[in-house]
Amino acid sequence: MTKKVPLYYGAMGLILIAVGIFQSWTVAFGILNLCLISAIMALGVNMQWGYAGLFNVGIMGFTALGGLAAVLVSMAPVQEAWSAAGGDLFLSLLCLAGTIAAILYARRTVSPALKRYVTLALLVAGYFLISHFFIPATERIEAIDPALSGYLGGLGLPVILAWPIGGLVAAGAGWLIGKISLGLRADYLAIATLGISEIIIAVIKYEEWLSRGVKNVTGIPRPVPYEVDLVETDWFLSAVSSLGLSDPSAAAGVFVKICYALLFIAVLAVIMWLAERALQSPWGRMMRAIRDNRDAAAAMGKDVKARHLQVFVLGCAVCGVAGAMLATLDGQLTPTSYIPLRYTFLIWVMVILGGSGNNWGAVLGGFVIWFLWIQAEPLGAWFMTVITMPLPEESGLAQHLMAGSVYMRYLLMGAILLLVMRFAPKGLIPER
Amino acid sequence: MDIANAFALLSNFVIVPAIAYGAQLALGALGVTIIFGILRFANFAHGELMSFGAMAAILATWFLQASGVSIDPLPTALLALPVGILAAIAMALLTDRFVFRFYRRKRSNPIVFAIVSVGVMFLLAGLIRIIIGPDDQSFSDGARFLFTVRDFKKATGLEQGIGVKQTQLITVVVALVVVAALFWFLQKTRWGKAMRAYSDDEDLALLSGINPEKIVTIAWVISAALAAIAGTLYGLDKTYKPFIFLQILLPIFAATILGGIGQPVGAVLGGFIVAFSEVTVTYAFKRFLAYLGPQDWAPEGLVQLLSTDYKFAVSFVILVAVLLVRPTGIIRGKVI
Amino acid sequence: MIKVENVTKRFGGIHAVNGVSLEIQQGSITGLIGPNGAGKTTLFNIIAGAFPPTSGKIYLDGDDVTELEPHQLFHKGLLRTFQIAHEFSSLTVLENLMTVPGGQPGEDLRHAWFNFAAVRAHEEKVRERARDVIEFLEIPHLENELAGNLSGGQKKLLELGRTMMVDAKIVFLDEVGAGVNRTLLQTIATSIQRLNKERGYTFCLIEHDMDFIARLCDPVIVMAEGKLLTEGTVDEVMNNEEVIEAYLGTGRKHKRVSEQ
Amino acid sequence: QDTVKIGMLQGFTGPTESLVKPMALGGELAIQEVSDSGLFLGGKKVVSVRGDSTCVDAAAATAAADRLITSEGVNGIVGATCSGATTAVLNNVARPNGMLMISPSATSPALSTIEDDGLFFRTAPSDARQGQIIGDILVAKGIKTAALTYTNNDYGKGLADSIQSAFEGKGGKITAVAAHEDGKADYSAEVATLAAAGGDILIVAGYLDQGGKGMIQAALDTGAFEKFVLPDGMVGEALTDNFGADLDGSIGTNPGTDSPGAAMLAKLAEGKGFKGDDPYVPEAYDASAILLLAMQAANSTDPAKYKGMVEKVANAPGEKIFPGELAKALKILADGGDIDYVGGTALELIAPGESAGSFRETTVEGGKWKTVAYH
Amino acid sequence: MSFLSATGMTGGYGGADILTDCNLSVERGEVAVVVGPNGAGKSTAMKAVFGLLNLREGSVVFDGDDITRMAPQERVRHGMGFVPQTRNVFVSLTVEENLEMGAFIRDDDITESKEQVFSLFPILAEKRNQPAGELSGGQRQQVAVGRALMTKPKLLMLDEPTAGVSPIVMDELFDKIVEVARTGIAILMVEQNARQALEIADHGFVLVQGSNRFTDTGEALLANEEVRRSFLGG
Ligand SMILES: Nc1ncnc2c1ncn2[C@@H]1O[C@H](COP(=O)(O)OP(=O)(O)OP(=O)(O)O)[C@@H](O)[C@H]1O
Ligand SMILES: Nc1ncnc2c1ncn2[C@@H]1O[C@H](COP(=O)(O)OP(=O)(O)OP(=O)(O)O)[C@@H](O)[C@H]1O
Ligand SMILES: [Mg+2]
Ligand SMILES: [Mg+2]
Repeated sequence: MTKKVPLYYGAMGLILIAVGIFQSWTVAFGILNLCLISAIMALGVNMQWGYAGLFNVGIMGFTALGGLAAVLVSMAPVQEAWSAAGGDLFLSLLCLAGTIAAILYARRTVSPALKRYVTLALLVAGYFLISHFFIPATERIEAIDPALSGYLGGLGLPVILAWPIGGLVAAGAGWLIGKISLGLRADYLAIATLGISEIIIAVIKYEEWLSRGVKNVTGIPRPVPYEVDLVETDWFLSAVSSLGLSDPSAAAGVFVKICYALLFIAVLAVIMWLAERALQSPWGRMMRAIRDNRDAAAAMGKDVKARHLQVFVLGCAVCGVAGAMLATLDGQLTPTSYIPLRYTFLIWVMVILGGSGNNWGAVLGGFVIWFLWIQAEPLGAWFMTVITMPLPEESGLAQHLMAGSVYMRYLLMGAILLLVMRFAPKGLIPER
Repeated sequence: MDIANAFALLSNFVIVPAIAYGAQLALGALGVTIIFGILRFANFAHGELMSFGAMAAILATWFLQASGVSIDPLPTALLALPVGILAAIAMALLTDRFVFRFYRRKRSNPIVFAIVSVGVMFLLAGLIRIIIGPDDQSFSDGARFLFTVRDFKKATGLEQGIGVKQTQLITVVVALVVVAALFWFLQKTRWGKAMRAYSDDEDLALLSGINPEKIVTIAWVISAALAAIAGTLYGLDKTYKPFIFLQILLPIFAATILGGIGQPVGAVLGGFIVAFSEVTVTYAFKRFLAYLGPQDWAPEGLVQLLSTDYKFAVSFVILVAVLLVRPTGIIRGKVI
Repeated sequence: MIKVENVTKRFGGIHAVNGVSLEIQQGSITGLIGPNGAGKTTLFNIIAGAFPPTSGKIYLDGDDVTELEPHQLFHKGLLRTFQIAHEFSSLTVLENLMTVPGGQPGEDLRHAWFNFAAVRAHEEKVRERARDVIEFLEIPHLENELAGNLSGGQKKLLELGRTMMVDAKIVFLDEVGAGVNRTLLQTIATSIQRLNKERGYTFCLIEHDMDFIARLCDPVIVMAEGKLLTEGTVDEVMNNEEVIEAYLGTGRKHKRVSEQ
Repeated sequence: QDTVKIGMLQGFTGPTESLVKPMALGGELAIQEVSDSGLFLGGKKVVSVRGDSTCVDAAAATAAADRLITSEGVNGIVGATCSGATTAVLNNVARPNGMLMISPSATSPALSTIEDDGLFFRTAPSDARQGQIIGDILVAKGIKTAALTYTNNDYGKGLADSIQSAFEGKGGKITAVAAHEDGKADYSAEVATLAAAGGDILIVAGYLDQGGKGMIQAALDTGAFEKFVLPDGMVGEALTDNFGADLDGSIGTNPGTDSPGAAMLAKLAEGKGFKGDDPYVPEAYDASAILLLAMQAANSTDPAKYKGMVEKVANAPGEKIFPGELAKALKILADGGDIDYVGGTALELIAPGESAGSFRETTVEGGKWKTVAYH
Repeated sequence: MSFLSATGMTGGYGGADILTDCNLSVERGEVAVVVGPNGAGKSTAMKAVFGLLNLREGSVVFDGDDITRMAPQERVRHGMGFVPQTRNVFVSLTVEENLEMGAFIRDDDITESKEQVFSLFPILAEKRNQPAGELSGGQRQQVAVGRALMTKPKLLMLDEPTAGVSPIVMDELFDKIVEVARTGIAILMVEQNARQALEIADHGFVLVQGSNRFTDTGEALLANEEVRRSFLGG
């Protein structure tokens, strides 16, 4: 069984190489980069589901937070926005802190009978106080050149920093969400996280002062050189010609993708090392014990709630890192693109297909499914062409079918998923 | 003070739409809850099954319309509904036979079923788009309204009117009838009890001489029939479009769990709670209050608790709150 | 050692435990018996922190532990087994046992990641102890079997074995004997006695096998319908009219079928 | 090589799937026409290669574009459909590879200022322009107050912003703005909010087969609004087919011209079994057409060479070219002449490479669209 | 040929064989008891007889028919009833519904059988409308046996029916088992309360590591010194 691991990975590598040879190297590396990001996401989910049995269907939300972090870290600050509304924003933040402090203080001092009412009263008062400063401030920010800016911008730091920060942001959100909803049973946790992730997306979509909302933030700076600059750089051109390549712009495309790939591989390697180390240690054993039977684990002295929270936060952080990486690769944050099908269900398919509970499996699942997701498109067209071959070109049915060929993506994804699940139901690389 | 107008306003913008929307969610949730409760997995393909049933009904409706059959003032689609139901059942049984049965025999984890159902969802989504295309299809005919806002205003002389659509009424009635029938079936009949027994413990059901395949078949037949009905009624009320069915799956699941998994009554309750909370919390009470307040007075702002931007968040917040207080859902449901 | 004060637990309308007060003496092996549904398991669950009582208080060595969670009680030296075996089904028997000890450095991620040597050293010790327990339970051939594949009785043994992985102060055993072979049960009884004498464990056990109770327990507490019925030595209890009527019955009257 | 490939990169799956179907056919109609003429670059064939930009998934759009360019080896791209996907493809694939894109439907104002190395064009006008026009129409009709709802994406939001600022700049008042999400089951809450705020008319900046339709449905059902302003995404037969006379009195605007080109295209399309006047179909046709004509003018399929020709073939001076006359245009260009492509949209490219935008104002009468004026 | 005779059963759960050449048999109106150490394969043997395990070798003959290849639910219809060792009640069904499910294959009136079960286990009558999942361990066991009796089987198979049952109920259970047997039903049960069980047994089988170690009458096994020492706890 352990022999399978190098075998599968080797096969995956060969397939990517084949894509490079038969389609093109940019396509191959483009797929590889997203495979790597998908693999990281799958690792995060595997921590939660595979180690601890936490059914998180809110992956999309944490990925999006990572993406938001990429914007907030790397974009240049919008000075007008800060000068127009920075003060009020700061005041509303102060009010928020004040409200929280007041509530905490009140809960400690007020008699238990009154606690709930005092808290509620403070909450309402705080809400109005905060909105008093906050709403006008955001309106002013959003009014600044709405077609191009209309938001606060970011910190203008190198985008690489956004990756760990994206992890931290997602971890923070995960902590909050975990605190509230980890008490729920597995299936309810699912629906709660599903809802919460939708709420996160909604915030990113509607709070334009923060993220430009649906108007999208484009042009997130890159951690790697731009192709257009490369083709004008001497060392690159000389390297290209010394390698005997004819087309410098194609070479630049591949080069940039390779740079990304190296960065991503480094991140994946670190996360993988940590994940494997944790899983193979008594910590991993404890997590599996909790997953199998939480009552018994609690009776054996394991703090189930704290451990669940820990692993949940870790998993969310990993998804956040992946989200930041994805936004970096895309070079933009498009809130409307966060849909559960792509960012939650697809990731789940990766984990299950790869083999939940097994890190190597999850990573492999990330590779295979992303590859299929992308290649389903040309495959679908090819398939329809083959099917309609015997029909005369003018036949209505043939035209109808050809028009439907783009929907073969769904059909093929479904079919492939079902077939693999059928013939390797425990995943390609089972837990043990 | 103008209570009549205030009430008419509220009915028209809150009560009637919420009831209709709630009934639609309820019908969907009923189908989901059956599979969730009996076969113990969240069937993500349910939305597409609704779509598939509706599609078959539409094709049949077109055929009927083309051959001049109609049951005016009711929509012809009702006549075509059996075709949709049969198609959905056939599709459900087919997927069960070729997909789910395998995992059932292997006793896979419910999550595996859920993931597999995602596969079926993809498959059906592709199939439906290839057959009928991705476009909007409108197929409703017959009278649209039971009474319109204009009729109402004319009849009562009020400033505000209430409009009720025929499909809204049909949906509500169907939802209520179905929930009663299902409740009776599961609680009182032999096969109903056998289904609950099966959902508890398949092995033991086997030991009691219950044929598991038959239980599964019944569950799929009920769920698929409900899906076709819900899909068709939904399409009649709005329009039919394949893309929408993925979207309404979310509130449907919320309704299912809110009500308590495996509980038909819960599904209906859940549907209405989701619908009402979405509509009321985000409703702008400005004009309502203006009617209630003194003459010529109106509140300054919109008097809206929450922007409609976050309306779906309302149902999820309620869902989470309810689950924290009462983890089994409103009506004690099953936990996988 | 353990003091239960006026504890009540309601499930809906049912009073599973109804105003029970009792004490378990340090160093004793206390038996808890009573008809099915008397509330014994429920009382265990309350003491072990699985859920809080509707009213009443629990004290451990004089401290109020009513609100503590099971894992906190474990670290105070209170262990329990489950009537319906709660094994970690995807772990092997050895791993099941090795999971038990508290305070393992490897359960802290910082050590798991960056302090491998310490983790490994500690693992060796834990493994050794787990092997001893396996030896004791007479299941060495099952060391690497997944716990989910064990037979009903083997799971109960594992349940008992877990309590032997740490040095407990007090152990609550909920029907360890049910489904366990009688010959093996004898051995278990001996070792309970030994742990009690040599290591000073306090035991409280629920059991329906009266021979087992008679052999081990003093005192014996009898519960019925959520209440305390009586308490005393084995002899006192076994001859108590109420106990006989509610629990023990008047004796065996079975005959072979074919003889009739 | 003997065949030239054109990438048809559109949102075939996802929220725009129904809009895209005829668009792609429209784009391919022009390709077919050029290919069949036998005059293109000395008799080369042209084929279209489809790629799915999904509209919402930047990563998938990028991957599809990557495949089209580097694996299929297309020489130009018609696409993408949505502004978000277009931006992603332009930044990540087209610019780096020096590939030229002409989008028929990405209308976000932000695309006007994007850095494109001269590689990006669009045959649809920016939304900013439409906002102006709607503001003018409303003021001219004496409408003082309006409620506004938009589909919650970059298109809807951008359009809503420009309508609001234009209308309010001319003294009108927007009573309330509410976004609506596409593909939701129910829109009663949004309509209720807008109704509470009131207004003479409801502006629906959405899609006719999506949330926009749902909003109108809910507004009509509850009697909240009786008249609507329907920007480009809402104009289409499907809407009037569905609501009929209930929409009477509503105002529509969409890119369109009184030039005979539109009708000619509609006729051409009819022969091929789709509707040439569906939204963005003429734009798609024109996008393909000017792409190929630019190649012809430059006598090259290398984007770096023909990118400078796009504006030249689209604008005056030269012989006016209408749909169906591509063969003629190819011939003129081959002979070194000049053309002014008019096409289905009376195309006029302004800096920085987008359609100036001529809009058609329509109104619904007796359940049918009636053209009122051109702006 | 006995009423039930399982001969030469060999097989397991996919890995190594758990059962090797295991034989069990019982006559109408008789009680046969299987005893043995934990993990000997007693439950496995029961499952094999009931068709829940794929046998590699061996055959099961019941009431004159070879049923080796028959599906479990078919065996129920043929008159076999089974109470497994664990997971033997429907936890979310009420006690009464559990009993009704036991009678699922019967088409006649079941009220009388129900009353019989309730009079045998009075506590169940009290809790008839409570979900079985909320019952105590012993109460569940009673529901499980009651459920099996509702089938009116010709052969009743019980896997440790008295585990966790209070002494008084255990006595009654054994009495009832004898009573049931007297009506002409064959009873095959696994017991760890082996001494009491062998007292009422006509036949006993001592299973060790999947094969028969001793097979004799109940009395003889009770008298056998080695059996007492190694398996019955002295
Ligand atoms: N979760 C629950 N919900 C409702 N009732 C319960 C629950 N748990 C236990 N009960 C009820 O409480 C009573 C006591 O149950 P408990 O399990 O404590 O009995 P017990 O003394 O351990 O019996 P046994 O010897 O059979 O194990 C029973 O009548 C049972 O039905
Ligand atoms: N599902 C299973 N998969 C693999 N092995 C199993 C499985 N169930 C039981 N076994 C193994 O088969 C052997 C016999 O188990 P069985 O349950 O038949 O024992 P038993 O005689 O009933 O014991 P007990 O008295 O403890 O119930 C045991 O060693 C057990 O580990
Ligand atoms: Mg108990
Ligand atoms: Mg057993």
